Amino acid sequence: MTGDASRRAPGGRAASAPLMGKATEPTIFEYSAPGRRAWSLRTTGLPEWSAEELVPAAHLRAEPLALPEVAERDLVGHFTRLSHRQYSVDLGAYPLGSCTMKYNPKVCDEAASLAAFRDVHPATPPVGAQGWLQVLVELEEALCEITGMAAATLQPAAGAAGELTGLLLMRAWHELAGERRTRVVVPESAHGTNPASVTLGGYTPVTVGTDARGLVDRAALAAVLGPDVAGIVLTNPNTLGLFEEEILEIAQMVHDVGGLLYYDGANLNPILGVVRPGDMGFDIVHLNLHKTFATPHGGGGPGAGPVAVSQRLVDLLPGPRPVRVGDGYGFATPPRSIGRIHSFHGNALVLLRAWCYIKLNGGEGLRRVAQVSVLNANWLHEKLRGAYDFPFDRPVMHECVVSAASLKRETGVRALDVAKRLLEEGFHAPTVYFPLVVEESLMIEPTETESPETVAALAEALVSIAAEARAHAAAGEHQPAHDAPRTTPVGRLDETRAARKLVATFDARERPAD
Amino acid sequence: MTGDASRRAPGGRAASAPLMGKATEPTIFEYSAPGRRAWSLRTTGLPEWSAEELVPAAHLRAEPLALPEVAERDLVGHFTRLSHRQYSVDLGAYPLGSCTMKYNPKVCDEAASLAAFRDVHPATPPVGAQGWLQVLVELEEALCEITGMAAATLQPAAGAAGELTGLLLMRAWHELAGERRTRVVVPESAHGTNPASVTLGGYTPVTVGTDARGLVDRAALAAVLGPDVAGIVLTNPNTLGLFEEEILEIAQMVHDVGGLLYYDGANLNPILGVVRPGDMGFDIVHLNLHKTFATPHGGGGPGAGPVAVSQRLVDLLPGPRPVRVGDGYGFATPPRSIGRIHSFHGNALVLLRAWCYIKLNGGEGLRRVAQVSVLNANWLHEKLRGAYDFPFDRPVMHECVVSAASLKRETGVRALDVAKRLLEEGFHAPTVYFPLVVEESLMIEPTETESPETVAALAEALVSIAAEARAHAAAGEHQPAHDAPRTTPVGRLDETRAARKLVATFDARERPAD
Amino acid sequence: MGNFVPHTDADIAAMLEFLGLASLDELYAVVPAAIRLAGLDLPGEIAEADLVAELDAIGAGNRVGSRALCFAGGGAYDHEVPAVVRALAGRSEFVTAYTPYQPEVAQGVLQALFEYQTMVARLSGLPIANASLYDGSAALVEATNLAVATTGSPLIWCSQGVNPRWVEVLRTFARGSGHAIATIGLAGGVTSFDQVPAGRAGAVVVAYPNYLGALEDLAAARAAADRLGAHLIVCQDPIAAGILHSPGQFGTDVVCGEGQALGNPLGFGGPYLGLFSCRAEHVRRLPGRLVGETVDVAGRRAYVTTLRAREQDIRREKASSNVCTNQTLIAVTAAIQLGWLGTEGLRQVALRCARGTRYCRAALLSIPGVEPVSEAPVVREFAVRAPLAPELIVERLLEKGFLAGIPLREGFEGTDVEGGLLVAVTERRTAAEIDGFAAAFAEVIR
Amino acid sequence: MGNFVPHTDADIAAMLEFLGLASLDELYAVVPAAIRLAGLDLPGEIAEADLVAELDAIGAGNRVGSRALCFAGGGAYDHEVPAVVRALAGRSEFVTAYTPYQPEVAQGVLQALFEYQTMVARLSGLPIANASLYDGSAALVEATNLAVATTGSPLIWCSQGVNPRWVEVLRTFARGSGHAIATIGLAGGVTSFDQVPAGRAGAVVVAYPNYLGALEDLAAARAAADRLGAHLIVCQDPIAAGILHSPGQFGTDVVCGEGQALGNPLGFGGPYLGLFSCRAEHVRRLPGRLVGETVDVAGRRAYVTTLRAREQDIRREKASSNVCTNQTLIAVTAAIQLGWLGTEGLRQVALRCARGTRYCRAALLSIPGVEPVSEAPVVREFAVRAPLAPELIVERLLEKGFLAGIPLREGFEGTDVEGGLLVAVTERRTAAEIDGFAAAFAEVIR
Ligand SMILES: Cc1ncc(COP(=O)(O)O)c(C=O)c1O
Ligand SMILES: Cc1ncc(COP(=O)(O)O)c(C=O)c1O
Repeated sequence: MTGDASRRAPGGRAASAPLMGKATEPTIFEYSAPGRRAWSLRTTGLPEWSAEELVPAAHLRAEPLALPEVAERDLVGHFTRLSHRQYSVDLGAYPLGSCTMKYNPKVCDEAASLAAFRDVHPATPPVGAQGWLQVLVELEEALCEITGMAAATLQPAAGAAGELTGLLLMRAWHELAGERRTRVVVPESAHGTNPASVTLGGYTPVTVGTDARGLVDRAALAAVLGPDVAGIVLTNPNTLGLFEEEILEIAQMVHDVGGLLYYDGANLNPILGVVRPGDMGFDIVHLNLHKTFATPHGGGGPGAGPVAVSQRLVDLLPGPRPVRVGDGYGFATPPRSIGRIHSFHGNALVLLRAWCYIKLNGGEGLRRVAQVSVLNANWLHEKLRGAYDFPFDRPVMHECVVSAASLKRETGVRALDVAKRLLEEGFHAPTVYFPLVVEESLMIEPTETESPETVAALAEALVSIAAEARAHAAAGEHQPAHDAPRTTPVGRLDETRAARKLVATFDARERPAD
Repeated sequence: MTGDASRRAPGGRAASAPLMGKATEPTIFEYSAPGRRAWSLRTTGLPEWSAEELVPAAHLRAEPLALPEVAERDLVGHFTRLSHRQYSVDLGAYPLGSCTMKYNPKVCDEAASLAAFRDVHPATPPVGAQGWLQVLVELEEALCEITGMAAATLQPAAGAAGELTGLLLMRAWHELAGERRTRVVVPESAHGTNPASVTLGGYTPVTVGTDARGLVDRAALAAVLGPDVAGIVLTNPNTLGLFEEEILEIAQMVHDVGGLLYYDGANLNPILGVVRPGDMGFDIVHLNLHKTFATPHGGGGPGAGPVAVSQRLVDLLPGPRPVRVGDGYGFATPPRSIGRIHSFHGNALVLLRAWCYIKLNGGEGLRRVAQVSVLNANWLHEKLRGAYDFPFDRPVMHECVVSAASLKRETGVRALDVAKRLLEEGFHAPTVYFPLVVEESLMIEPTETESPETVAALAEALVSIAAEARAHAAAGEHQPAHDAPRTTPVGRLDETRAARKLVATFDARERPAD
Repeated sequence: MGNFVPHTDADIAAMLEFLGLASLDELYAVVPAAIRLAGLDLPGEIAEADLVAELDAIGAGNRVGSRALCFAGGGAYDHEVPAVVRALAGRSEFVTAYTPYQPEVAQGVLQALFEYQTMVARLSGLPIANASLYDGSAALVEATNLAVATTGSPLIWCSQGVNPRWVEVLRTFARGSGHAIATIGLAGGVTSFDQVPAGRAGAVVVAYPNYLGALEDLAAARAAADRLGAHLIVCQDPIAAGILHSPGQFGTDVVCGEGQALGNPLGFGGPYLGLFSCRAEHVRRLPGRLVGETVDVAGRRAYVTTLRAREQDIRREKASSNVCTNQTLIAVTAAIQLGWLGTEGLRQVALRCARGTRYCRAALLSIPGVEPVSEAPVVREFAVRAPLAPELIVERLLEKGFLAGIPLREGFEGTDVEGGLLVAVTERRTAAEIDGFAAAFAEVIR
Repeated sequence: MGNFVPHTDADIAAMLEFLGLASLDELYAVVPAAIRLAGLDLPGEIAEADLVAELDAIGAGNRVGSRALCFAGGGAYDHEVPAVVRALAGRSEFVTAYTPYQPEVAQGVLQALFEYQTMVARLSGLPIANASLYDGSAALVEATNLAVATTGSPLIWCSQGVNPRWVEVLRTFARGSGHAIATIGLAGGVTSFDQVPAGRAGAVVVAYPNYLGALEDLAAARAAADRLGAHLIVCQDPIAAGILHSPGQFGTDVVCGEGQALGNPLGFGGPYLGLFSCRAEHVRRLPGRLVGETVDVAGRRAYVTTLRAREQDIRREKASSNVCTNQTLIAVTAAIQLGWLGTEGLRQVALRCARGTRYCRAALLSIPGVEPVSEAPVVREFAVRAPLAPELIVERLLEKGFLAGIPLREGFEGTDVEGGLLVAVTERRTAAEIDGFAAAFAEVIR
C-alpha cells in the first residue's frame, strides 16, 4: 500500500456501528488514499480542452483541492456506520418539547423525489412550472385557512427566518403609516429566536414576565405598552405548554396602542382546526412546517417557515408570490412588497411535503392530530405527578413542562441527568433547561404520533428514573444517572474542551493519539 | 387503553436498537392493537358491495384473518430497529467464503426501481416489453461471452435452481441420444447443493476425493468414470479456493466416457475475463448473479442463477427465451426445450441489476474485478501464515481456506470461536466448517471491493485472535473467544433449544415471561 | 476504471511486491496458458450517468402505467404498495445482508422472517411456514416432492385450474424426480374431482381460487385426496385469503402460493415469492429455511435458522430440497406489507378486488359478443370469450393503453377454456378506468 | 382516519377516562368559546394512493428532463447526483433526526457536519466553516452582518456581479438592520473597483466567478476593501472552486456561497445550502451552528456543537444571528457528494463545465445576431444578447424542450447587461445537446 497507508482507516470494518461494538468511527479523511475514486461523469463528446486552455493562468488553482479520495464502497460503509450512531424519529420517540418531532410519512419523501417536481429549475417560467405553482398556491391557501389569515409567503426557510420576515412586515406596516416605533414586546419565556429576530428587525425587545398561572402577566404587559411599541411576539400555547386564555384581551391591549400581534407558530400543533391565530387577533403568523406539518427535520433542517398575514398586510408580503392567474398559475409581486427573502421560492421540496401531509390528513385529520397531541401530553403530564414538580399545575396543551428542582435538591440528580438516563431507557431526552423561567425544567412533547403504549412507557421510564434517584439518595449510594448514558455510542462529552480547544475541522486536529 | 394493552409493546421505544441499549425487540404482533391501522387504499368509485354479496357463504371466512394492527409510525419503528440489529455489506466486510459478498453499487438499486422496468407485467406481449427483452437478451449475450458458452436461460432464481436446471439439461441430452445414465460425479469438497441437485435430477451422486494438492484426485476420478456416468459437477476454482490446473485433462476424461461437464458458477468471480468455463471444456454453467455480479443478497435472496450451455445443448434450454427478432425482440421456445422452470422469466429485477453491473464495469473492469479479488485473497492468506494452518500451501484464487486445527489443539479455541471473536472486532465472520474436507476450516473471501486497508485490518484481527488464544492458553487463562461475541445485540444462541422446542411462529410461543 | 475496486495502481504494486509477484497475471500462473484470455469481447466500462441515460432510453420500450393500464393477473398482480414498504424493505441492512449464518449479528433478518412465517401460517391456516421459496411454481414443486416422499406414491393429480405455467414447471422437474403428473379437468370452471379414478396417489393439487378466479370446493378436494391416500396441496392466493376460508381448515397438508401480491412490484415476473406452509407432522421434510425462536447465553429472546439437518448443506444428497439462497428480502417485504395492511387492510384489498372483478366482468359481458367462460363464482379474476382471438384483443387494447389480460391457451388445449381471455381487477382499478377499458374492449372487438 | 395518529377510539376513551374528561373537546376548556372552531374548511383526508395519483397529474404540469433540457443557472445548477448520494443522504437516521441536542446519540449527524465543515473550509481556503445556512442569499446577509458588527460601519459596497436576487434579499434584511447597500458597477463584465469612492465601509462584496460567469480580480477586491477599512466578502461558486483559486488566498474575511450544486436537485429552488466560512478571528461572531471535536468520559473521540454562546438560544437578543434550524441534511448531502467526487472528481466537474461553457458560448455566438454581453473570460456561465427579448427566447425554446437560461433584468436596469440572457452549461450537457440547443436557438430568434 502506498504512502502512509498504515495510518489509514479500513473502510470495511464495522466496529464503529453500535451493532458491532463501540469503536469510534474515523473521519472520511482518514479513509482517503491518493487516486481512489467513486466518481464517474457523463460522456459528453465535447472537445477535451485543458484547464490551462480554459482558465486564465492568474485564476488557475495551483494545488489540487484536497477532498477525500475513497471508493464508493468505503463512502457507503462510512456514512452507513455514521447513521447507526444517530437517534431518529424512525428509531423511537423524540419527546423534545417545542420541537414537535412527529413521525414523517414516507410517502412525502417519495413525493419529494418525483422527477416531475425534483428536477424543475427555479427559473423555469410559469408555463413550464404549473404543477409547482399549483402546489404552492394550494399550500398557501390551506395555511391561510388553518391560521385564519388572508395570504402568506412561502419563502422563509425556517421558523427564525419567518420571524424576521414577520418583523420586517411589522416595520414596513408602521413605516407606511409614517410611524417609527422602536420596541417589540417578548415574553420572558420566549424561544431565543424571538428576541434575536426582534433585534435583527431593528427593534429593541422588551420583556414581559409570566404570572403565577404561567401566562403573560397582563399588568406587566400594560406597563410596557405604549405608542413606541410596534407589536408583540407571542406563541399560544406558550412555551410552558399553556394556552394564553386571555389572548383576546391581550390582542385588544396591543391593538389599542397601535401595535401588531405576531404569532410564533412553533406551537401550532395542538390548535389545528380548534382555534386559529387569526381569530385570536394575531396579524402575522409563521408556521414551522418541519414541526406541525411533519416535514422531516433532517438533523437540523431543512425546514420551512411560511409567514401568513391578515388582509391589511397582504400588499407588503415578499415577492414574487405564486398566484392564481385565470385557470392557471403565475407569479406576482405585491405592490408594497418588502422584497425577496430567499434566493428563489423557499424550500420548495419541503413545502411539497407539507402540502402532501395536509392532503393526507384533511381538515378533520388535522383536528384529530391536534386533539391527540393534547391528549397525549396531558396523560403523560398526569402520570408524572409526584415524581417531578409541576410549576404550574393546570391542564396543558401539546407539551408539558415539569421541573426536577425538588429531585435535584433531594438527590443531586438534575434535569440533565434525567435526560441522559432516559437515553439509556431507549428514548430521546426531552428538552431541558428551556423555558428558562422554570428551574431544572423538562419540557416534554410526546406528539400525536406516539401510541398510548409509547407514552405510557415513556412516563414509566421518567417516573422510575426519579424513583431510582430517590432510592439511591436514601441509601446514600452513587447515582447511576450521573454516569448516564452508558449504553450509547459515546458517553458524556467534554464540552468545555470542545469550546476551549476549538477543533472545528479535521485540519485543525492534532495528529490523533489513537 | 383497550384490552390487554398493558402487555403491548411501546412502538416508540428505541431500546432494542443497538444505539440505545441491548433490550430485545418485541415482535410486530406484540405491537398490535385492535383497530390501529397504517393502510389506506385508492378511491375507486365502485359500488360498495358487501363480502356477503360477493362471495358465496360456503367460502366466506368466518373469523377475520389476524394480522398485526399497527400505525405506520410503529411499523417504521419496528423494522428500522430490526435493521439496526443486522450486519450487512454496507456496514462492513463480509468475508464469507463461497459467497462473494461484494459491494452492491447503489445505481443498480435505482435501476431496479425505475417504473419503466419495475411496473411491467410479465404477461405483457413483446411489443410492450421491448426494453425488458433487450436487457435480457443483452445480459444473456454478455454471460455467454463471459463463460464461453453459446446460449443461456435466465429463468433459474438462484444457484441451486440453476444446478437442477443444468442436470435436467444433462439428462435430456443423454435421453435424446437414447441413453439412460444413472450417476453423476461430485467432488467431496462440493457445496451441499451439488449432491442435492444431482439427486433431484434423478441421478446418484458419486464422490471423488481431493488429492494432496487440494485438487480433484484424478486417479479416483478415473476409477469412477464409466458409461453410466452422465457427467461431473465441478467448480473451478474449487471450494478450497484452488484452481484445478488439470481441468483440461479432467474434461477430456469425462468427455471420453460420454459425460458432460457442469460448472458450478459460485466461484466464477476470480476468473472473469481471465479464463472461461467453456474454454476449460465445460458444457453447462450456472452463474450466481448475486455473487459474481453484485446483485445484493437480500439476507438470503432473491438471487439469480442463469444457466449457459454450449452449442450442442442450446435446443434443450428452458423456454420461452427472450430472443432477437429482426430489429426488435421477442420470445422463442427452443425446439427440444426441457420446459419452464420459473413462473415467468426469472428474477427479472435481479437480472436487470446484473446487466447494469456488467455495463458499469465493461470487459476490462470485470477482468480487474477478478484480478483484485485474487490479489486480496492471496495477500490475506499470506498474512495468516503461522497463525493458522494451511492445509494446502499454494497460491489461492479469490478465497483461501485455512484451518484452526492446531489452534484448537493448542488452545481449545475452535474455528467457531474465532468466527465469533471476529464479530467483536467489527467484521463479519468467514465461512466455517465448510468445505467439510478441511478440519476446523475457515474459508475467507475478502472480494475485490474491500480496500487493502480493510484486508489488512481483517488479517490483523484474525492473527491477533490466534495470538490472544495462544497467550491465554499459555497463561492457563479462560479464553475470551469462548464468550464471544459480547458486543453484539445478542450473544451465542441456544441452537439446541431452537430445534428441540420448535417455536417457528409467534403463535407457537408460550406466553413470554418478560 | 474500477469505481467498484478501491485499489489504486500503487496499492496493487505494493500488494504484488509483498507476494513476490511482478504482475497481476502471475496470480494466474496455475491456469493453463492455452486457455488464458487476453480479455473479454465486451464494451468498455460506462459512467453511471451514461448508464442512467441508457436505461431511460431502453425503458421507453416498455409500456407501463397509463400506457398499459393493468388488467392482467395470472399470478402477478398490480396491487397497491405504499412508500413505507419500499422505504423499510429498501433499508440496506436488509438488502445487503447474507443468509443469516451468524445469528448474533443477523437478528434483524431472522426476526423479520419469524414474523413472516407467522403471517404466512395464519394465511394458510397451517401451523408451520418456511422462510420462502423462489416463486409459486417452485413452492408447488416442493410441495409435491414432500407429498411423494411422505406417501411413497409418485403420482400427482393436478387440477386444470392450477396455474398452467406452474404445472409446466412441475412437469419440467418431474423429468428428474420421475413423478407422474395427471390432470383433473374442469367442468363449469371448477375441478371435477369425481373424474379421478380410484387408486393410490401422492398428491391432489387444487388452486383456491383457481386460475380462472373461481372458488373450488376444498372439502371435495380433501375427500378426493383421502380416497387416493394422497396429500392435499392447495395453491392459495394470499390476497383473496382476506375474505376466503383458510385451506388449513380443510385438512390441507401443504398450502403453497405466489406471494408477489404482498408488497412486490410486477417486475416483469420476478423476484417473486414462493409461499409454503404445512402441517406440523411434515416439518422434518420442510424445504428451505426455517427460523425458530430461542434464547441467547444471557437468556434474551433470539432467533436462529433451525432444523438445519433437513438442508442440503448438512444432508447433501439426502436433503429434502436443494434450495439454498431463496427469496428472503421478498419475504421480509411481504411481512412489512402485511403489517401495513393488518387484518382490516387485507380484508379490504380482497373485498375491493372482488368488487372490481364483479363490476368489470359485468361491464365486459354487457358488450355484444362477449361471453363468460364459466358461471362459477369468481373473486379475483375471470375469463371471457369474444369473437376475436385473445392475442389480438390484447395487442389492440395495448395500443389503446390497456393490458387486457392473458390469453388462455397453454394448459387448456382442447377444452372449452381455450381461446378465452383471463382478466384480473385489483383494488387499484377505479370505476372510471374499468369503464374506459370496457369501452375500448367493445371497440376493438367490433 | 388518522393513519398517522395511532390512537383508536377505545384508546382515546381510556385516556380521557384517566384524565376525568368526557370528550376531546374538554381538553380545550381553556380556549375562549367565542373563537373555538367546529373544524376547518379543508377537504377530507385522502388515501396515499389517491395522493400519488394527484401528484402524477399535477406533476405533469412541470417540464423536466427532455421537456426542458437545462441551460439555466443563476445559482441553481443541473449537476450530476449519483444514486449513492441519494441512498446515503436518504437514510432515515439522518432524515428524521432533530438538531443534535443530545450528542451521545447524535454522533452520526455531528460527525458528518464536522466533515462538511472541513470540506467547506478547504473549498474556501479559510480555516472555519459553519454547519450551514439557509441558502446563498442568507449566507451573504449573515456575512454582511458579521462585517458590520466587526468593522462598525453599516455601509456595504456590493458588486453588480453578485447574484441580483441575493442582493435583493440583502436589501430586504437591511430594512431591519439599517445597513446601506451601495452598488459597484461592472465594466466589461467585471467589477470596477476603482469606482468606489474613498471613505469607510463595512464590507466589499464580490462574486467569484460572478453572476455572468466572469472571473473577478480578487486581489483588486481586497485592495478596495482595505482602502475602506472593510471586510472582503466573496461569494464563491463551489464547483468552479475545483479549478480556481480559493478566495482564502486573497485575505478574504468571509466566503459565502450557494451549495445546491453539491449533490442537491434543482427542486424548484430549495432546499438549498448556504455555505459560510471565515477567518479564525471571526469565529465568535460566526452565525449558525459549529461542530467541534472533543472526547467523551472514556476519552473516545466525539463531536458536539460548540461555542454555543454565540447562538440565539443562549445570547437571545445579543446573538450574532437568529438562525436556529438550518440546512443540516443538505450539508450532510454536500459532504457525501464531495466524498463521492474527491479531489479529481470536483476538478473534472469544474473543467467539464468550463468546456461546455466555451463550446456552447461559441455555438451561440456563431448564430447571426447573437452577441456576447462581455468578453471577460467565463468558466461557469455566460451572457449573450440577441435581437429578441430574453423572456421570449426562453418561452419559445421551452416549447422546443430547452430551458434556455435566465433573462437579465432585475439588478441590471439601465446597464449594458440588461436584456441579456444568462446561459449555464454543466458537465451533464453533451455536445449533441448543446448543438441541438444552438440550432433551436437560431430558429427561435430568426
Ligand atoms: C418556540 C419556537 N420558536 C421558534 C423556533 C425557531 O424555529 P426554527 O428552528 O425553524 O428556526 C423554535 C424552534 O426550535 C421554537 O421552538
Ligand atoms: C459453491 C456453491 N455452489 C452453489 C451454491 C448455491 O447457490 P444458491 O445459494 O444461489 O442457490 C453456493 C451458494 O452458497 C455455493 O457457494
